[in-house]
Amino acid sequence: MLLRGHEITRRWGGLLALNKVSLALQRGTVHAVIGTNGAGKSTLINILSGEIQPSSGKVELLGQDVTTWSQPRRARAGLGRSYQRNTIYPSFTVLENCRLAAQANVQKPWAWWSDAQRCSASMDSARAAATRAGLDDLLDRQAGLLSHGQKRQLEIAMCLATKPQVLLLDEPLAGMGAEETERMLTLLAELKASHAILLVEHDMDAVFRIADCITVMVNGTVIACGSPDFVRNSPEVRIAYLGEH
Amino acid sequence: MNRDLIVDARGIHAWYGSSHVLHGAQLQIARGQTVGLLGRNGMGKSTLIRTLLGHVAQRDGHITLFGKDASRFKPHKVARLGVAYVPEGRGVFPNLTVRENLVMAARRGVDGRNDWSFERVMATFPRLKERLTNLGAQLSGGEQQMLSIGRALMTHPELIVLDEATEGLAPLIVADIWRVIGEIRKSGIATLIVDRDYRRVLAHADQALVLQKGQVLLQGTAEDVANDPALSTYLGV
Amino acid sequence: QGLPKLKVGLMLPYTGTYAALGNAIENGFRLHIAEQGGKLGGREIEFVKVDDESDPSKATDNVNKLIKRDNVDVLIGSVHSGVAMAMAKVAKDTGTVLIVPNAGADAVTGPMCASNIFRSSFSNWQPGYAMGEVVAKKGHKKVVTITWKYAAGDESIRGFKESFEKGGGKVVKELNLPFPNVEFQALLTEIAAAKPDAVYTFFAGGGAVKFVKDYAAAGLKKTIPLYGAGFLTDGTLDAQGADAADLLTTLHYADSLNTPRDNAFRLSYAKAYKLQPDVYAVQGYDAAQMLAVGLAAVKGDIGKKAEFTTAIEKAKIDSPRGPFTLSRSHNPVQDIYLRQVGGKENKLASIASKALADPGRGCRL
Amino acid sequence: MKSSKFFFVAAAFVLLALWPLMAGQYGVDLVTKIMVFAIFALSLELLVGSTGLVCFGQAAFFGIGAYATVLLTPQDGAPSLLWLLPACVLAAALYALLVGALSLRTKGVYFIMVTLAFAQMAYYVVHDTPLGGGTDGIYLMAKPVVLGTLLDLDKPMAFYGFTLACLTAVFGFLTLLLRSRFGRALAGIRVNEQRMRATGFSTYPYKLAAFVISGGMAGLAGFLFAVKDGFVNPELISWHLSGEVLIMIILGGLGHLRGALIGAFAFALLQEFFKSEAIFGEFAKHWHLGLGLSIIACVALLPRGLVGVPEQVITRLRGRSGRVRDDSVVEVSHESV
Amino acid sequence: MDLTTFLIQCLNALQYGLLLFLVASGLTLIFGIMGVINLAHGSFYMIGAYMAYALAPIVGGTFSGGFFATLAVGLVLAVLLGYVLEWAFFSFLYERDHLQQVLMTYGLILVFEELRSLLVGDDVHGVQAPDFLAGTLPLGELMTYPVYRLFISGVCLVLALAMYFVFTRTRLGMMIRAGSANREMVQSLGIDIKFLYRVVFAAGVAIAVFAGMIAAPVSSVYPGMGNTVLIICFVVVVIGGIGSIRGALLAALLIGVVDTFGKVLLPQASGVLVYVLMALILLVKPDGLFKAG
Ligand SMILES: Nc1ncnc2c1ncn2[C@@H]1O[C@H](COP(=O)(O)OP(=O)(O)OP(=O)(O)O)[C@@H](O)[C@H]1O
Ligand SMILES: Nc1ncnc2c1ncn2[C@@H]1O[C@H](COP(=O)(O)OP(=O)(O)OP(=O)(O)O)[C@@H](O)[C@H]1O
Ligand SMILES: [Mg+2]
Ligand SMILES: [Mg+2]
Repeated sequence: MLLRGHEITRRWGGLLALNKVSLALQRGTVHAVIGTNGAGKSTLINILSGEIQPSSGKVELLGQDVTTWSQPRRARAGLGRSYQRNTIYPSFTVLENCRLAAQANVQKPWAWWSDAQRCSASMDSARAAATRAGLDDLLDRQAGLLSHGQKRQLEIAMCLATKPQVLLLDEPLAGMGAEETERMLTLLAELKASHAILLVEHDMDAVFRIADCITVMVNGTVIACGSPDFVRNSPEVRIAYLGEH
Repeated sequence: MNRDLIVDARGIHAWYGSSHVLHGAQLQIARGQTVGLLGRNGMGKSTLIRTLLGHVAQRDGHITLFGKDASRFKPHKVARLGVAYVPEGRGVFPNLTVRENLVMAARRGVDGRNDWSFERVMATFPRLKERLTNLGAQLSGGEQQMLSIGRALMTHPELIVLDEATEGLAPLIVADIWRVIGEIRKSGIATLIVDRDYRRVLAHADQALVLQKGQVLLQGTAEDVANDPALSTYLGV
Repeated sequence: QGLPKLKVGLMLPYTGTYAALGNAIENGFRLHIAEQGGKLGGREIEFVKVDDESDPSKATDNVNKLIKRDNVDVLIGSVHSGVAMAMAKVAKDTGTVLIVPNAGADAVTGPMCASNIFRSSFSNWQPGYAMGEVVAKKGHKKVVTITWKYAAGDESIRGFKESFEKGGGKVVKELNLPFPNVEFQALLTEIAAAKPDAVYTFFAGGGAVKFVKDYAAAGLKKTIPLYGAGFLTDGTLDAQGADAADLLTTLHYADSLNTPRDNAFRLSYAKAYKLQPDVYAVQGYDAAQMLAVGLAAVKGDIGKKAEFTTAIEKAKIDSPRGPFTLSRSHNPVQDIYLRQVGGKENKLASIASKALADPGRGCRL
Repeated sequence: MKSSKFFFVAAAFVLLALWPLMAGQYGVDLVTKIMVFAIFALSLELLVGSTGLVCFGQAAFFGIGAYATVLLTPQDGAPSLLWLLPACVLAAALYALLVGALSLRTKGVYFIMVTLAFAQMAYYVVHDTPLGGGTDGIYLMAKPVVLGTLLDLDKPMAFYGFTLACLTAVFGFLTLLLRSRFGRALAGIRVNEQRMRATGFSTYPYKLAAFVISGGMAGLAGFLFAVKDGFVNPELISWHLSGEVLIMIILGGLGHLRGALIGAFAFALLQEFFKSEAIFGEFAKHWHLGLGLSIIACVALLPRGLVGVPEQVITRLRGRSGRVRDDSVVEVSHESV
Repeated sequence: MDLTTFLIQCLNALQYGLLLFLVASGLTLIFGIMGVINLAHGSFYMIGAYMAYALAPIVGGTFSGGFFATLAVGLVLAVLLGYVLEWAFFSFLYERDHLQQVLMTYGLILVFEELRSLLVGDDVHGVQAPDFLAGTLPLGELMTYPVYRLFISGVCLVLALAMYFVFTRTRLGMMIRAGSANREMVQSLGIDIKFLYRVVFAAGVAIAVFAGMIAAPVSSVYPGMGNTVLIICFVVVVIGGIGSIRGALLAALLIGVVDTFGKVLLPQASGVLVYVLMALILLVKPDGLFKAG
């Protein structure tokens, strides 16, 4: 049990974006969260990662209650997330984007005399992450000048560079072409072994291929949760979300 | 030159700063036609589109839109010819409410059409109806996508350009979007589609072309392209 | 004569709020030199100008520029008290002769006084003190004072208070507002509420214009007489128009002294510059006169500091404002006039205080 | 490119070191002043250019450093530089700590205005209360001495040397700082703070640290200014000065330490130029006009500030110049120099 | 203080607040809504005041036009000025780093101040209020209240309402706001953003100039008057919440109250109060009283 959300509720003014949503992530599994647009998936990720506070409910990371922890603190404790809308450093090179992410694990802000580029620890994990996300031939390209799909790949690379134990991925496949999608899925399969992964995605083929467990949300409430087959065959889910998939 | 070609672009080159992205790409769209634009990430699809729309300052080549030479048109002139744009990354106005986002765009078509009324957009995307007073920034990814499409429709275009318009939309909505695209097509509006789900694209399009490193490698009717053995290699599948 | 040209450094505001004053002073100064045929103590005069922007934080640099770059023999400046303070310091350190043609900061001829520092204008204390006597004589008992919260204002008010309370009156309220804020309405209301017998004020430039207009507009002019240090109505009458009519102010100069000396001066000034002189022009003119006296005594060899100084100290400067001598601390001992606004002029009403000398407190000379 | 930058900076400092040999007394004074402002500008560059925190109250730290110098100097006898200098820097840094701790809760323009607000508070404290000697300012009684009279700051040359040493130290320190992990983190915060937090950086302490360091450096500049002039007054804290130093670094080119250096020199020298009667005669009194126009020209022609000039020239020569866009510069780690 | 005094002070506060809004209104447009950091706002205001002074005799004399004729002429000139300025100095800045605008407008301040000095000189001038507004009303026992100040308040309220309506209710307003967020997309909707912004900028300048002309009779006309109002204008816009006209109005009124009563009750601190107010408000509400709209 790496990450658990317990009865998480979030209101935006009148709107109940999340209503008593609970879920748990184990190492070695991909837990998919699917649901209609505006169901609250990103909000859920934001709350789990500490970007916003829940109106009520608890978040547990590695067994301890982290509801009151700040986002950075959770991140340092091994929680990594990617964003649905690109959130990168446009003016830096791809490599620097990853290196900076990796630096989070070896911050040493007081070491003002030592050159960041010489910090092999962060450099290596940055390179590794970039390669895994399939950006190795774009390392010196300015991130802001990447194509949309390439930016999406970078988004993942940065997330990996921090070497998290728990991955919260918000629509990682969105905007990626067929080829990159393939790579990403194999990558996720690899990571699965050593990580706990929460995957928010609208690409059903992908989801059904790699998810071990699926939670379906509609307008802030969980309407179904279980194995892919169970979800695929549940009539509510078909009506509310899948359609004739 | 073929009269009812509403888009006729030939020998298009485009640069970003010093990097040369499009190398003599071409693209034709006839009135009411649906054209699919395929290619891997970073091959120049969006660039080709943005060049047509006049957003890429550094460009060469001949662009004819609705019979006018638009090679050097500014984006707003292109738009006024009746071209609507749904950009990748949605481009909704974060500081305007949903309603404002739509209202500010509303415009009669060049032929005076205004069948895409506010109500009709609401009917197409009921989800937006509930969020009318949200600022654009306060929408979920998918909601923003819907808003972007709705906004484009409310300008009553002759040609609507959809760059990854279904990104981040739930399967049901996606199905809806394709339905809408079908409708649009029936109502005689031309569409240029970029979408990662190339099967669907090919299924809906009349014409299709495949971009590779800024050049058009395949071009023809959707069937031909679909049946072309090289296709899978170009798309890397 | 073998002696080279004498370099005079004019450090005056040529930009910003005080630009007009700076120009008037320079005009006055040049006028006297011209009258002397361009020579003082037999030496040609060469001018070097620096715009001090009325910014004290740049003052030291600007003075150094004159002293070190242009190595001037004499410093003339400035209008803004803070700037003058900086100049005084440098003058004191370097021993360069400094003549202050306007800035009224008491300290310049007080704690900062030095044998090589002179002032041709006034100390903020002087007009205030003189007006205090006047107001007391007029039999006013309760007075409210109002000014900007800055040194010049405070010093003027202090001068007023000193003599006014000596004369048996009482300053019941000292109103002030942050410099250069010009929203007076609130304080005017306070004045109305306090119902004093009279109001004494120190404002200059744009603030003076607005205050006089607002005071009238608030209807107080009719009910509570307004007295001020001369700058309230100097160079501002055009702008103030009817609202300034009949105001009484004290200063060391007035528009209609009608002495031969003054008439002569006004005539030649008007000839030279196609405009009427004002008190600032006079101060510039007299600065030149003081310099002339000193130089004459040393035959242009300004190196002879001691003689130079004593000459000026002993001299009786024949100023358009009327003759004056210098006090121990080198501040003019001069008649302060009571002036009444009539038309576009500050007409001489009477002499408020004869041969008034600044106490020069804190000066060790 | 990189090496050429180092060459430029090195050359600049060598030139500064040799300057007293070729310049007259005034020239030395002038450059001393400019160097003081260069330090001041560098302190702001750390905030604006490197961290993206546009501080419009920098003069407060400068002024506090200056006032501390005067107020801490005992009436009798000269204090030792060894404690006075640190004390002044500390005073400024402390105020920076206070201001930063509060104002960093806000962002963007709001941050600009809050920092302005705190600066104005400091301004009115010295302007309207007796503490600071009032509106006309106060004098520095005695200049500090070092180990007896090892180095007499009263001598222009000595002071020049001392200032140059400070400038070099500050510049070197910042150069290292900005390429260190701390510096890169600041850069990250500038570009995308949300991401920084998501990857595990507590951005607030980082920003606060930057703010305090910057405040301290401004304090150092203030100290030097006070010792140089021996006279301080409220104008040192006024928003005009905060504005001017901001202008300097933008003029020089944001995001580059040498930009602050160049900016400080350019701004001062432009003023000297347009004020000089030798060149403009009577018109010199309208020097604002010339300065204003040349600033406008800079904005129009130099999108990246003065530091961008070489690159622009190169691209011009390379032809196809029209095709180069302002934002197409890649920011790699060493850009900061 | 007794009741009448208190009431009068309230009136003063209100009146000053409205005056502040008037002076800042041009900035709410150019800075608040267009997002251009316009340090030259004070200069525009100053230009307005000097126009009121310089145009009155010309219009009044040669064309025997009255107060409003002068205003009209001034406005036309202002719009032209704004239009040209935008074309010459700002049109190419939007894509760049915002701080470039700081530099540009700083340059403009210097130029305008110096031109002022060259053309009109450095003297202080007064401007007469039009006769039909010159009167005063009795107030309290000794005081009277100038009608013209009431007139200004009226004008200001009208202006505030008009601006509020245009920017929140009309499509034009929406387009302008959209433009400040994403120019490229606005163009893709068939709107000529360049032209639109040129016009808006001109309008902003015109309003600033208008404010200067209207305020001239009470503020009088003197060198450097622009700089004295600049900061307070930014304070107004920012406290109110950037882009919010409601906010700006409320902020202006707040400042009016604080300043007026501060001068009376806390004279020794009256200088800082406004800034303390700003700091407090922004620390409690980090993006102003009203978030845009
Ligand atoms: N800042 C906000 N203020 C008000 N409402 C918000 C805000 N952010 C999100 N919402 C609303 O909360 C709901 C959930 O948003 P969320 O982004 O979690 O949806 P989602 O499940 O990620 O949808 P999608 O799949 O389209 O990304 C949406 O209806 C959205 O409009
Ligand atoms: N603003 C830019 N500046 C410089 N290069 C750019 C810019 N935008 C895109 N590029 C480069 O141009 C190439 C084509 O980009 P484009 O966005 O057209 O690809 P695409 O086919 O749309 O890819 P995707 O499917 O990921 O959107 C890419 O290699 C990208 O790195
Ligand atoms: Mg989402
Ligand atoms: Mg694309």
